[in-house]
Amino acid sequence: MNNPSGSFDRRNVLKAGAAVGVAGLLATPKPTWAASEKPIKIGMIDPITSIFAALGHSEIKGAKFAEAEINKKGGIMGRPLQLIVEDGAGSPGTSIDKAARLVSRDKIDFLIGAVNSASALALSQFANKHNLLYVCTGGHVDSLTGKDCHWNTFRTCSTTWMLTAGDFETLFKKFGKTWYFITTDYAFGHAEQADYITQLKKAGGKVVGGALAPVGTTDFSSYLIDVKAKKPKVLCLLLAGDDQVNCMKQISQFGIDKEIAVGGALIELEELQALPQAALYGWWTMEWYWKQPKTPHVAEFVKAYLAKYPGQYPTARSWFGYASVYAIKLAVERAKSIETLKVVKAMEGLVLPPEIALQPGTPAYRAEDHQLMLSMFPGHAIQTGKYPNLFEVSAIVPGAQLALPPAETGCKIKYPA
Amino acid sequence: MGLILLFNAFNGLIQGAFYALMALGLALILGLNNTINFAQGAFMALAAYFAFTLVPYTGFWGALIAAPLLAGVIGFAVETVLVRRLYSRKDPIYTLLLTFGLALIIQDMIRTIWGAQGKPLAIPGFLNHPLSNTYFFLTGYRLFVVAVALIGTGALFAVLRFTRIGIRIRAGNADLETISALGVNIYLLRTANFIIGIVFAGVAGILAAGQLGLNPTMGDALIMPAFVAIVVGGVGSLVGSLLGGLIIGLASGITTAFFPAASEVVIYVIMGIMLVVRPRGLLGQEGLFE
Amino acid sequence: MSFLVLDSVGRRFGALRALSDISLSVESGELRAIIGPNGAGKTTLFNLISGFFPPTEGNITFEGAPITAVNPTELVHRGIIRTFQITEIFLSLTVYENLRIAVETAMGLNLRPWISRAQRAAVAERIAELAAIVRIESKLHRVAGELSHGDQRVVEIGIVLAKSPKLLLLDEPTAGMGDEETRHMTDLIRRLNKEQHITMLFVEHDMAIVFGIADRITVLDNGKMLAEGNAAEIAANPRVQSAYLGDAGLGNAA
Amino acid sequence: MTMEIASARTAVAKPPAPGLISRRVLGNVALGLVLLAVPFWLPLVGGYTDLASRVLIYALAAMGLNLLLGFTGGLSFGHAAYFGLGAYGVGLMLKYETHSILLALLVGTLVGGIAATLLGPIAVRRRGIYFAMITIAIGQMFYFLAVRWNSLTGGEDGLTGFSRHPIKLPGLTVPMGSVGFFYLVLVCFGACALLLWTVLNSPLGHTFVGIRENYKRLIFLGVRTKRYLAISFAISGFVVALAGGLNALLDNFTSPNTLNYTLSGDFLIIAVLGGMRNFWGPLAGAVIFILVRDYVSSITDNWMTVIGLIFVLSVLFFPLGILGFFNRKSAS
Repeated sequence: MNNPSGSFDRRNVLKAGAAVGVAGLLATPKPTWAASEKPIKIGMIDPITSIFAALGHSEIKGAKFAEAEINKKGGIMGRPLQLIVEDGAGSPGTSIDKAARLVSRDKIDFLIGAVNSASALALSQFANKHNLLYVCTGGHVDSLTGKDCHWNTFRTCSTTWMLTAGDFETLFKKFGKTWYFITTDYAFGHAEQADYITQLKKAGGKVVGGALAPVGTTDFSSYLIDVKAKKPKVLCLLLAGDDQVNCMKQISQFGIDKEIAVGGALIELEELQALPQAALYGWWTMEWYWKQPKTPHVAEFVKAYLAKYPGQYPTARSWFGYASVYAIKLAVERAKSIETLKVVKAMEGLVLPPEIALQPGTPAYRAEDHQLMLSMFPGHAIQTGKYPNLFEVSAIVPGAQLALPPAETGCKIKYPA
Repeated sequence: MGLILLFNAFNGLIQGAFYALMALGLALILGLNNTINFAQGAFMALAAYFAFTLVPYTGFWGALIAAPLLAGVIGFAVETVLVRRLYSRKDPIYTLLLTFGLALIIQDMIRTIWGAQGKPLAIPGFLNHPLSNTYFFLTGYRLFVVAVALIGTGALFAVLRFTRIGIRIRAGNADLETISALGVNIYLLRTANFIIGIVFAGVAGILAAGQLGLNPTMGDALIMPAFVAIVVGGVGSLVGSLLGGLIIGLASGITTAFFPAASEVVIYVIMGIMLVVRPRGLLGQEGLFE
Repeated sequence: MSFLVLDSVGRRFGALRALSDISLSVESGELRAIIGPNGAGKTTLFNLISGFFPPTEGNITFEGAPITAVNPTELVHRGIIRTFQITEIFLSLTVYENLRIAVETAMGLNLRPWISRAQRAAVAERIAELAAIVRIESKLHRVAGELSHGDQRVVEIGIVLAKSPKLLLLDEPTAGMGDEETRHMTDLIRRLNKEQHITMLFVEHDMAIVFGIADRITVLDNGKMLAEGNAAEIAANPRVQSAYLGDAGLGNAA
Repeated sequence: MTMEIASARTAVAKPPAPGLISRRVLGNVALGLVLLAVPFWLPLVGGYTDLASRVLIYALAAMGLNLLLGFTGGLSFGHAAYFGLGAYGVGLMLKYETHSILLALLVGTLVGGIAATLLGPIAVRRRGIYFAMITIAIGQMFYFLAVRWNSLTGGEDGLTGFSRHPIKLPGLTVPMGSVGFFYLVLVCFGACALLLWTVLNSPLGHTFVGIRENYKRLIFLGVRTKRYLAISFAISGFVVALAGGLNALLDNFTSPNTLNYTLSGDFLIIAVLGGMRNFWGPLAGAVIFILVRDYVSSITDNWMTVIGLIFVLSVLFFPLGILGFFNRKSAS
């Protein structure tokens, strides 16, 4: 007690853990590098527990896959790469705590991670205070590369605007003008809904109703009763994770998907996996999909990934983790430094090469707002699908076509003096 | 508006039946084991995952029976190895923290064994449709849930009324010292009661999973309405818990028709009003020195 | 006007009639014993007088004022204080701390988050005084839970004395005590009655004590009053002998 | 190091025994010095100042809760609500009204404390396990309010957009970096510890302990026990709310999680783990709990199991807490 932290080190805690019989649980030893070189450290904060865990696990797997690949090929500028993962539990508070740990104890050089928007915003603010490069892997809120953008923050996943733009046209043209929204009640959902409504109004459509569902809503029947009463042509679901799964199941149980076109912005392979067959319906956008027969390198990537994680196909989230780690590697090599400002400058305009991009075109981190111009994969769920064939991509739309022009994002990057 | 109100009211009652089913298991354990079982939600999830694993071998119906019993076996172990040691401590904080910790452990185990990825629980196809187009929210499955809730509750009350162990459980609820003086083995009685409570949780968990799907954190969202149902219905009264579940379900349903944003908060508001007007709840007994 | 009057008091619990038609009056300064076999309703009678629960029939008056439906806290303020069959003290505190809570309560200090040096001294003085009266001075700094049963009883009486009761109800004060402890307790009861002039009702099974110190004795049986009188009258009463002493015998009654 | 400071069973001052007082004073002085020097020695042993601030904040919250829990015998599982109210009070003040973090802290403390003062009397109508259930439910009401009242609280995303400004006193500006803020937390902690110590050694505190020990006896001494439970509830609410306000300042952020019952569970286990009958128990508990969680969650994905085991094992084997355990050992 005189020495609250000094007497602790990881190994001691491990021993203590073993003593209480949890040795078997304490898995995942940190990667070791035999070389005498000091490693370059990337801290990753992603949910391992909590409702966001499934998505977090995918991102972590993707990042670890990249870490192993990079180290196998000689590291970054001859130095090993070390990825240190902490559980942010999808909570901004916990995420900040863990970031503080990583900075002060592990002395990380770069920070990546976040599955949800709230954690992403909190980490971005934290990284800005600590002069740290932060690559957001999976928080979609527009403002992260919009009005709340920071000189040190980049984002690999898309903005909500890009997500909504991805399949708006399809839904609108195919199914009709009157829309109803069921939206998750936090930044991601709000942003998505606002973006859809803007596009809907521009196209001359009408919002006939909407409901904000808090995260963790289990029973959507009361919302669905209202949906039936308002008789929209399109029911737009802007939910995430378990909420999306629950709502889609209940829609199919009520038979609503037979009468009203159901669609929305983002769908994730993780969500489709959690759905029974009857609930595989609707028009959605994926941010990346493993099945791209015409795109080079994708098949090899999927094969290698499956070799490391048997039976688990890479998802868009895995790719975010993968691409974010690689982006840092490429930027460091371009800057020939790990100094934050230099790496930031090198990352601006950085084009992901085809073997990393794993999609058609040349996605780049836009210099003006630090947003990656990744492609969107609109399509529909396959009603009779079996894992991993759950989604039919109807088009691959280059991100630069969908994203708001830099002048309209509201982002003005101010660099430190 | 009238029709929507009616829809929502019915829908609320269906939801309420489900809350009641969860609340009953919790109330049983609260009564005789004098334990606020925070792990009740985790046991629900555990039984649902057992069912998920069993369905390929036993089908849905077999799993619906076997999985709660398996959860009951775990409950038996938990009661005899852990909870039992704490009965002699008068302060309820110990069982409360114990079950709180257990909830964390069980949830973490589920995540480790079955993965964080959500999973669907297949339910028989014929339950998976609305019964009529007008009353579309009356799906076969939801009615089935209500039926199970009714049968389960009926069975519980029959057991409590007519079997020896049931009569003893009721007597023990009222006055544990006296029945212990009458030579009833209260250790055995409490174990049996705990198991019954967990089996109830298991059934509720599987039913929930059929509707919502499985994920490791599913128990967290389910346990709070059950608490509120108990407080509203009257702590210490099983019938009260049943009524409490129905009332908050109904209230939340009706509120949705007018002010959907308040549909969760309203159950706490009702509870608040109840506490001010009638602190012992609908059917709770008033004790001078409880 | 009598000090404490019960007029046709009864109490039912559902269908069970625990007490019926009890009428008795206690004079100021009296030392009254309540006796009767187990289940006769003695403790129920105490519960009614002390406000633990109200009677379902009849009226109770204390110093001329009705107290039938008055709550226990208020009754304490009027001067009616009781002990319990199972000793109710603060087990994990020292005797000193036990008495201090009682003294501070009696001095009306409970709500004070701090007190003056003078008040602190007054509290300490009163604690010493009480300890002297009940003769527990030597064990003041022992933890109450570690004391013998008899000493715990004494502590409880010290606690209730702090409130300067006018009417003290003692529920089986000597139950489970050894000879020496019993003598000490009996002596204490007599002294409190004679020296402090506290009117007392006590339930007791030990007939030697009852006949030795009580001014008057009330006999309950089966929820009803069987007899009342002084020691000689009770001893001579044939109904008491046949219904109570007769079949159970003096020794077995305890 | 704090083992000898408080008495085994209660913090109620015992009558003078030779050497005891000086030992207690010595212990407190030593503890104070160790805390004052945290920013100097902690980095040397691999810690960081923000972590120490977090430990003190949680210790403060658990200490406040422990007045009700350990010294009055009221098992509240809903005190996170007052913690969260304090946090939101501070956050909203700083975001919209003022740049003075002292004023914001005052308002936050008042918001949480007054809520506890108003709700305490409702909760104390019942006792024991029922009291616990009611406090949970009241707490969850605030949680859902925060989640749903998006326009004010920021909903699920939490409340951002405020930060710590330096404290400007006449002739003195205190910067609010990690170290400056740590001393602010320490001052608050010290002041509350003094307040709680004073209360516990007064007739009011003696009455609290009496209620814990035997409420029946107190009722039959003419004490309106519910009133005192409500007072204890209110005082602990104020202290917990202050801790919540400080927590918001530490993170420059607050979210509905700070109102959730799981956080109440953390406070309770901190008090129990350290020793809930012990004045400094919550501090010891917070040191252990926060450090273990901090370390374990970075070495294993299954940190929840380890935390769960801490709950289970401390309940089974250390019912008196760490300090209680050592006290008993040294006494025997």
